[in-house]
Amino acid sequence: MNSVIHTFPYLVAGWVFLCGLYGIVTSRHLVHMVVSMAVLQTSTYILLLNIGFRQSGAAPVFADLPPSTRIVDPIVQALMLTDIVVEATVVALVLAFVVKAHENAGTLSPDDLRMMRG
Amino acid sequence: MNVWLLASCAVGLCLVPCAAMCLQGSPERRLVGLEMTGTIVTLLLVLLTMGFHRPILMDLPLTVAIMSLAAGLVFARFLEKQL
Amino acid sequence: MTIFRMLLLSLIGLAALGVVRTRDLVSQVLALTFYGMLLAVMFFAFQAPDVALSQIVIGAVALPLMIMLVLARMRHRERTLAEQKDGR
Amino acid sequence: MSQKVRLRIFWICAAGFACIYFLVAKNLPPWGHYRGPYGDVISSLSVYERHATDVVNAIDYDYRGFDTLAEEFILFTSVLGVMMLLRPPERKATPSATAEESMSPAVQLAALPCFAILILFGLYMSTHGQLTPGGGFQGGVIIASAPMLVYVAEHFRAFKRITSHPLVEGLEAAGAAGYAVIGVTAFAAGVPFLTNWVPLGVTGKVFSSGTIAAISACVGLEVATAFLLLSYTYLAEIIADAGKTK
Repeated sequence: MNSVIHTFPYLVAGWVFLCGLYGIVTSRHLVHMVVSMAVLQTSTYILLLNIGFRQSGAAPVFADLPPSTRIVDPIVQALMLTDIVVEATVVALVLAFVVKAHENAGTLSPDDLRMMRG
Repeated sequence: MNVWLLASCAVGLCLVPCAAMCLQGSPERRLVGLEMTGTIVTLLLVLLTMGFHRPILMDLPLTVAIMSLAAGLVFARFLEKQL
Repeated sequence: MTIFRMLLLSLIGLAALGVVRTRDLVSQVLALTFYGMLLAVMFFAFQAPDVALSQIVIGAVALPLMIMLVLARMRHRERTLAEQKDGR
Repeated sequence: MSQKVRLRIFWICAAGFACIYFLVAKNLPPWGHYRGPYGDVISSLSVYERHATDVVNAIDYDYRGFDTLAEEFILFTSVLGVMMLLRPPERKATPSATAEESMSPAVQLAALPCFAILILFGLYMSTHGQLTPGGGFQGGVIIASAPMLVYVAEHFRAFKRITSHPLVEGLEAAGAAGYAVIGVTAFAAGVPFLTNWVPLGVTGKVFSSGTIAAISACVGLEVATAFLLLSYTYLAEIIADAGKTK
């Protein structure tokens, strides 16, 4: 039981990664693909969070804690904060490309988008 | 493990029917599930804040409460008019 | 508490599959919002309130909103094109 | 490549990935027993060194400030890219009052107090980042979601007047530049770029932790205006047509 708990959170991150990849591979619409990409990116949050987590550690805010309290790792959390904002900007830019593709090609199925072929 | 955390476990189980609502069915049905999720998540975060003995984190349930109301309005409008 | 965290993680695994398997776009955006909400709860339960906050505002509101706006724009364009075709 | 072949390749790759990933996950430090030293070092330093009680924000806006500067410019550049790609069409829109329909009074009544609360809460978030969870990024998005409520409850014109104002673009540039300028002011004090040279104040007060608070406010301004511009750019075509038809 203990060894299961020790690896299960990491496995969830891998599972979410594979889910996102599955969505991208089987997608028939570019917006669906963008959403799948967003799901894929969340796997990194889950992995980072679980790596930095500590049993019985407090949240890294010392406003109402004595400074010597045992806390979870704040560095991975700073990384995740960056990651989340960058995800939003990447999605915004990719969505602009999707709108442009829709205006120019009239379709959004990746198989029908002739202009995406080299 | 204190009584707040026990309560939050019980409220957390209420997310399962929300998942059932949000992950299948028509968009309207999902929107209803989403609104319910907003309420339950607010309650859950309040309970967890109390359970961790960190009242300073009470900003989060406040954010969820405000943002889920706003997001619910916007989503409803888009479902009705634009989509 | 550990069991609660594990249950949350399992629910997230389920929800990720659900989001990806939804084919209707509007439904998928709503499912993504739910998934973002769930992630925010998980971050909070794993003692990361800062990340949970940004996940609430971005993952559960801003991101679905942007996708919704793009969907509305594309529907609008298709509708006006159809109207123009009828008008001729 | 047909759908079936693609899916088959995916399953093979996924199986390989799953095997390798399982081995990796088994050899990671057991969950809940992270031993990384840097987190402990920073968390013991940040309250004494920077007078910031929120360690994550102290890392983001100070210890790792240069990274966050780059991240902010990623946001700036992507908004620029979206605006260039989706430039609003040049149409002579003649707005007529009949084309604009607002929502029911009930929705308006719910939305307008919500608008005020959102802006107030966003300002609170982006100025208290050094004390409690929050900060520029979160506060900015909260502020930017308020005009969406105007769009929902009122008509297109009110939304357009808020978001397409030249001031918004200027403020976005100011927010992006403000971060770099705060970094440069460190030169005046004779210390390296982005050093926290401002007097640090009393721990736990709003005016504490030096440049962290200022940078957080700048980032809030930048993010809020960036998301406003994004939402306007996505909606521009609908807004332009709504004024024209009917």
